[in-house]
Amino acid sequence: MKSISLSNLPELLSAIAAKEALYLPVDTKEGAEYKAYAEGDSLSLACNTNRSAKDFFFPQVEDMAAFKVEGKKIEIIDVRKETEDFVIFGARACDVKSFEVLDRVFLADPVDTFYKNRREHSTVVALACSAPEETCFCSSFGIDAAEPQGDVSAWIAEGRMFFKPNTQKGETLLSALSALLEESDGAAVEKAKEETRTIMGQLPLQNLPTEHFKPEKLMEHFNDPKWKELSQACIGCGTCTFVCPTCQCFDIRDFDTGNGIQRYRCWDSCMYSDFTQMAADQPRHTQLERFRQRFMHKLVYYPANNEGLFGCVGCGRCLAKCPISMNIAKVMKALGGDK
Amino acid sequence: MQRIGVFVCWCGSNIAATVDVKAVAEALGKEPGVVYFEDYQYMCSEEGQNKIKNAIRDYKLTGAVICSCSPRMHENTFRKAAAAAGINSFMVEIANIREQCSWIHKDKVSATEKAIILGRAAIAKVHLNAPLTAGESPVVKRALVIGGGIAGIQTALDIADAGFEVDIVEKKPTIGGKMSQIDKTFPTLDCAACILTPKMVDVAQNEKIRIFSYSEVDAVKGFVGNFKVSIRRKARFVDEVKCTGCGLCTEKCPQKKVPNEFNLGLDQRRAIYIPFAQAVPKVATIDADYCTMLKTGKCGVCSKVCAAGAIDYKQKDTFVEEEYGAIVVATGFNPIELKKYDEFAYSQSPDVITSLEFERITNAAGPTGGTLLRPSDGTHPKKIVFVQCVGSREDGGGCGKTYCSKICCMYTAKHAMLTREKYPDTEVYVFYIDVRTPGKSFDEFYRRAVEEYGVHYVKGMVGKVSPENGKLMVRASDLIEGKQLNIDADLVVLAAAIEPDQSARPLATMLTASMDTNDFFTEAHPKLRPVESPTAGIFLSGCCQGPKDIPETVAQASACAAKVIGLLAKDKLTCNACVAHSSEMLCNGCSTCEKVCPYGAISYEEKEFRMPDRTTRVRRVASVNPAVCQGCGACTVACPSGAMDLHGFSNRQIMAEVDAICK
Amino acid sequence: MQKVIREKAIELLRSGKVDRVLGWKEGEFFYDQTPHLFLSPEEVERTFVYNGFSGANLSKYLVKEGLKEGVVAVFLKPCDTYSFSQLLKEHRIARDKIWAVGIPCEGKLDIELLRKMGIRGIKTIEEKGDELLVSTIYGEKTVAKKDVLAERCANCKSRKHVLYDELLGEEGEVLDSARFDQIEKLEQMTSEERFAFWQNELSRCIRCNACRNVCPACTCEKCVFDNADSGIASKAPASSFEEQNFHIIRAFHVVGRCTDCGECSRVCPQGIPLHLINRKFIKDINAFYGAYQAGENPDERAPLTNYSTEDMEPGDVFKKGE
Amino acid sequence: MEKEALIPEIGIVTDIRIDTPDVRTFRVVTPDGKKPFVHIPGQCAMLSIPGVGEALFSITSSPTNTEFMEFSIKKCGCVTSFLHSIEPGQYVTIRGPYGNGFPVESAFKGKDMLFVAGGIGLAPLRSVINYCRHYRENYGKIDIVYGSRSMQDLVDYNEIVEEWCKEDGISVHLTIDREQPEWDGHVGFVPNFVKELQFDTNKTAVLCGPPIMIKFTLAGLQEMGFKKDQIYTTLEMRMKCGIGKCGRCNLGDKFICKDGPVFRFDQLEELPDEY
Amino acid sequence: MQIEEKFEPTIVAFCCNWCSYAGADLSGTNRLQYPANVKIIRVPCSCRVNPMFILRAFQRGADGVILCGCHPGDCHYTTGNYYARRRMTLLFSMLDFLGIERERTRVEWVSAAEGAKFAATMNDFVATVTRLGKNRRLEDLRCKK
Repeated sequence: MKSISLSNLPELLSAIAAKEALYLPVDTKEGAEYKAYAEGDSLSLACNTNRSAKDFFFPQVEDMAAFKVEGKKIEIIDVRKETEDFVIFGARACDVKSFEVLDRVFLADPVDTFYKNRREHSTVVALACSAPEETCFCSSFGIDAAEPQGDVSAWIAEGRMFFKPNTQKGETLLSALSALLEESDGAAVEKAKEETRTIMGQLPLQNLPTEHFKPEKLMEHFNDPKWKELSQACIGCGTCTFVCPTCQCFDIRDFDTGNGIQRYRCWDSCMYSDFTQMAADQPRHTQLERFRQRFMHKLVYYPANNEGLFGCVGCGRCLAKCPISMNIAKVMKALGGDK
Repeated sequence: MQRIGVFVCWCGSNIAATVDVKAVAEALGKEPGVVYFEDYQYMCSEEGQNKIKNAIRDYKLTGAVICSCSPRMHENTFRKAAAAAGINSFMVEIANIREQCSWIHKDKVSATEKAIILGRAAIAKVHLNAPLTAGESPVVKRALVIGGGIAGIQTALDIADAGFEVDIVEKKPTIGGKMSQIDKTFPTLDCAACILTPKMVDVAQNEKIRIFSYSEVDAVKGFVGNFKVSIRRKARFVDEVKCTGCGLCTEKCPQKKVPNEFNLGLDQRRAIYIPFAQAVPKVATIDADYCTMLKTGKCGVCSKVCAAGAIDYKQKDTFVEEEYGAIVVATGFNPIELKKYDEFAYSQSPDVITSLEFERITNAAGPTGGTLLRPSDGTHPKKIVFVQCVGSREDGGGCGKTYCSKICCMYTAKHAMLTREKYPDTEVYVFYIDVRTPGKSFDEFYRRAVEEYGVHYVKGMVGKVSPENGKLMVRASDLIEGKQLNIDADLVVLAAAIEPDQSARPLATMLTASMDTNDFFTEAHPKLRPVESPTAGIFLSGCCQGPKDIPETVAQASACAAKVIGLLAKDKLTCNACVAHSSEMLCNGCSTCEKVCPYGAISYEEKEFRMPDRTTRVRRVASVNPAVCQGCGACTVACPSGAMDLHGFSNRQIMAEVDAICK
Repeated sequence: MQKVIREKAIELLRSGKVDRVLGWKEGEFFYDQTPHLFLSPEEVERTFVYNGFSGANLSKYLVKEGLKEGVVAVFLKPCDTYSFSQLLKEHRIARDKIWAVGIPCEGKLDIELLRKMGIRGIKTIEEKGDELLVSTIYGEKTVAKKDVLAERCANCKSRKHVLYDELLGEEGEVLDSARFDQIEKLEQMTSEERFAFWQNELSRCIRCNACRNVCPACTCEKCVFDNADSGIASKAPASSFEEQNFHIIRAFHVVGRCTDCGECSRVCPQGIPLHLINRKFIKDINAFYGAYQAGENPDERAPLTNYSTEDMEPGDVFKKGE
Repeated sequence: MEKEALIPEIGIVTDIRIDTPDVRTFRVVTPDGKKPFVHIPGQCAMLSIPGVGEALFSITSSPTNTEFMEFSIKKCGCVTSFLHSIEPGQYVTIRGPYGNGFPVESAFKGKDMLFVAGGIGLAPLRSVINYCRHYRENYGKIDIVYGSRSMQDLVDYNEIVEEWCKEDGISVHLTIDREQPEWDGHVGFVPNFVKELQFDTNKTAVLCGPPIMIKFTLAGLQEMGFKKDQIYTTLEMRMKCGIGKCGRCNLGDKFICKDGPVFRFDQLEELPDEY
Repeated sequence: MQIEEKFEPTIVAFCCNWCSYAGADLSGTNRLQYPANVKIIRVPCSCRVNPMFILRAFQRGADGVILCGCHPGDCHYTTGNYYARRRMTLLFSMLDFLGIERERTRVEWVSAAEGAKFAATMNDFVATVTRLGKNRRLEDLRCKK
């Protein structure tokens, strides 16, 4: 295990940034946000960022192709570019887990080359949580905030930051920084992990009921009368889906720039009334169906297709951000609680 | 995808000299949807139009873009041509590359480039054009004439003569207007009353004409062919039907001190009165401002003497609701208020009078019985000074008008001539800036005044008139002699500028008819549609449109009647095709659009809809009456949901033009 | 107050006067209440809450509720009544289906302000007079309420209810608020500074449409930005222009209709002070065309459906002080 | 860079056939005149006009046609309206094939087939019908019930009359909703017609058409004794990607674009009815 | 030596059909010059101009947008320009508030008789916008060539 004194962390960040693009959470007046590193930026110690880390691999807006139209003729221009290498420094365990959730969608055949390109060029340095929030419930999905995955796992303990490489990419990163790092044992880390786990144990939502959400109960959950009550206050905005690290629905749209057509994809939300709107039909015609779709997808559909892996990582962003404070925790309690 | 043809006009060298028309045609030929392009010397010519028609047929065009002069010139020409070739006329768009391109630019490169962009914008618009059909609305075969002066009388008579019903609304107790106050008319010097009063009688006797005297238009709703007008019949406290016009009451009324407006306050009348002997309708009216009975409840003389029992002190204003197909505005003029013209001492001396007052003084039915006497002391004036252009042709900023009142030169010549003829011992001076006498026999008339009657015409302006010892000291300059003149006049007559009647502005608002800054009604076209207002169904007769003399007024009145008859002769009217329309599924029913519609064209209804969520819902939605909508588009911007849009100028069409221009 | 309101809700339901009660339902924590339709007195007893975090303006739900059978009772804070009245003016609500109960408001609290104070891991909050007792995973904290008062409440414009069927508690007054101070501050900046300010704010927009969907003035059947036929449909902040365009057009569409309830800023997950845009329009209207408060007077013509021949010219806006 | 599924290829519309007042059939080839890609009956492709939009259409032509691909498209939305306004020579973009397609080489093999279609619902069935005709020996007797509003609204009328009707082992049963002077065939709705025809229950049935037709035909067939696992349908789709990623076309845990659009009714029964 | 290319702004002028478009025609008839940068879009009335058209123009590359209508009081539709005046007053004030240069937008009342005023207005506006330089604050980078 490698480590660096927190007071030397700026030098480490500088060194990474000198090598490749570096993104890290920094504190802003509206909370922590990921941003491209600039000299002097310091790592936010906030539990989590407003926006999730999915933006790095699945940005909100992304050009897919361009078209030149002249008369009846069309020319397709491939606008894809090889992404530069980059490091995400300080992602939390939940966000790191979300990458796995996204991978199973975007890297499934046929692979999404836009996503894959970014994923391949990234190195994720995951930082263990030390001060989780009341909205955190990653443990409900079996995620250990004290033991984040990623290419490198990192911990803060006793005034130092500790690093453990998990992958080849992680090894490469750390070895490039070896001049700044010291070899240390993991004793302090183990203590920090324990502390984190103790706090996790006190969180009000740490044990949300998950055992009921089995594929075989799909129709039972689908037809649960509770959806009506749960969904009735939903205003149909896309906040939960846009702050969610695992929501990956998208829309493909064309934009006429005046000099050609740009085809881009952008985040879409299953909560939007026009999400499934067709020319003459709308299969999910009220907010109930749309609301149900989102939570069924996270809790039942996605696990059914992915060996039981839930589509939620318990980051708690939707709990903090939903305009009406309706969220997956309340849904899980209502649906999966003792009936 | 439209199949668009592009036709670039050279307009001789008007366009071709500054814009490379061939390059424009070729560049536009590459635009999406353009399947045909050509350029030609004169697209608006028979041959040019044939080229368009042929191309539409041969290339199965669905739309056409004409790069030519302003659409205000030939849009209709090209639309008709397109329609003749079988496509909807609204599938044609004009790119204005003459007035807004070739004529304002000198550099051929940039002008050509701009012409291409303008063409592109038109093409972009045509892509989104849809065939439009104008709706139809029925026509109420009755006209309303507002104002009962000679203009209104002539228009009403002509319309009635064609067999249509006409109502005249006159705010005064009698029709007749200004002409009834005039003594003689130039240049023939026949007596105004002699030619006017028979016409007034004709009006009274015409079965097709109703006169609402002592009435005003209170509210106007509706639109061309279907106006709904509310007329306020002011209480005259005399039953019009019962009153025989015997005039006994007007002799017996004890209240004698009422300024007589017919004689411009130069004498007095009673509180109950008939304005003048030949009044139509010949019915008495009680002046509520002066009647002792109405003010104090004590008197009742008129009621006692009226054998017909026509007096009704309890009479109230009543309202008549009537429908009309057309409305004629004939609200006439007034001389301007001269109080502000201190330099002419109008307020200081009763012997400084206006020309209209002069008319009354010389009129046999006037306050002096037709003898020219000074209002102050009743003596014969020996020296009279006429001042022209009082309040006319002034620079902006003064209290007068910038325009020429047009009639003053002639009536002043008339006054001067008549004075000299009747009272040869009187010296007459006329001060003028210019003497304007274009008109049949006008200049001869003026020359007679100077040459035969010895009127002193002095080019120059009067600087000051000051009353001194019963005389009026007139200080003036003679611009030709280059000297200062001092005249001790007995009487000074001011040719006051004329202005539209005060009632015109509120009326214009009711009619949604536009006015110029001087409150004259604007014509639909200053040259080609001089008797119509831009607001459909509103016609203009007489001085409400601009200063005119009697023959001109009568000519315009008849022209106006012809236009009205043309309208009333139709059973149905074709409406504006470029009207607003509301998408019911998008409409929120918020009523915002309704509030900004100047025509009341938008109404709301509750309708049942099948909603996207598969429920049925009763919703309040807007609907536009296409017969009423004039297509301004105010509602389209007021509408937050985008439900309201305008045919022919839709959001998408305009944005497509924006896109094409900014590209 | 919560007790009085609960009793009123129960009474209304029991008496059969109303079929449903629209209120706030308690959440997992003290602050995360959800607007909720209560159908039974028992449910009210169990989960109806009204406290410093009952911030949601319930009036917009009445659009939907008015379409249903039966009568719904709704609890409206003073500023919510303005929205309610404005919605009625726009014919968006069936008045006879609504039983509006005015309730007093001492100002609502902003959980984000608590978080900004560094208070984390909040387990429970207790209101004690002017103070909040916050118990967190990391210890107890005491906070003065006024320090976490939501911006819109710190600059409250009115504690008067403009419309209701019955009122609980005392009626308040229209207040002399300092709500335009921040606008003035921005106005005094240079154009460049203002641009930088708004770029920083608007660039954070993720177009989640929370501001629009929560806004009681945004009740269009279909928003122009969702309507493919409108020509300006857009779903994402695909360029800085799209960010500006969405917020400008949205604000313009609610000119003279926005009651300044502040919900847009409350719900923005990115903390963009969207109310400033709407408030700028309100300030301009007041300055240019005379004081106008949307929702206050149902018969008054809104500024954009009205005019005076003497109105100022667009260019005159900038002539002052130059 | 490796091939991206979401980036389309160029297709050229070489021929446009007007089938009915609102249905046209478009022939699409690659710029070098070839068939865009290989597919199986029931699969779909994404066509787009840049700037107008992209939409999914079932491939109407049979895989046995190796020269070009055909799409029968009804005018109903933005993209389809545009397609209806184009002329031959127009470029489009195309990507695919998407979906599972009909089990022509497995479940259908050796079976008597009953195809029931209404209106534009014939479009996806034409592909499989022509496939079965081409490999006639692999399939049993073929019955085709096809109905539309009017005679003018029958898609592929010429091909049906000139080719299908004349082939042995194929029975074509046409119907229209309302009487028409020039029509001497059956009049009535498809579900009723199916009931009147009373088919043997040893057939495999494939239904495609408006939801209401599907609903009643399904009920009718079940009444006759058909089991749900004998009846297939192909669902209409709302989708952007076609490859199970954009997230809109799922029925429960199944994606119509990937796991469908062809479903057996016994499978559908186990899924939420959000279609 | 480097030759700096002269900045040629794109100017969109919305002109009402009855007054300002005719005024523009008149300035053509009188051969009064103004720069070719100005491209006119004809609308029935100034009240037809939706704020979204103006923003759209900036998005698509306009550097200045001017709206011309009949003088207040002379609207062909009586009241249209009064509404337009309020809308544009508020919109332009808002654009300024958001930090968009206030000189990029303008409203001018031009009657059918004011050909000279039209040309003078356009000359002035083009000069003003040229001085300001390219529109950067309301641009859409996607629409740049």
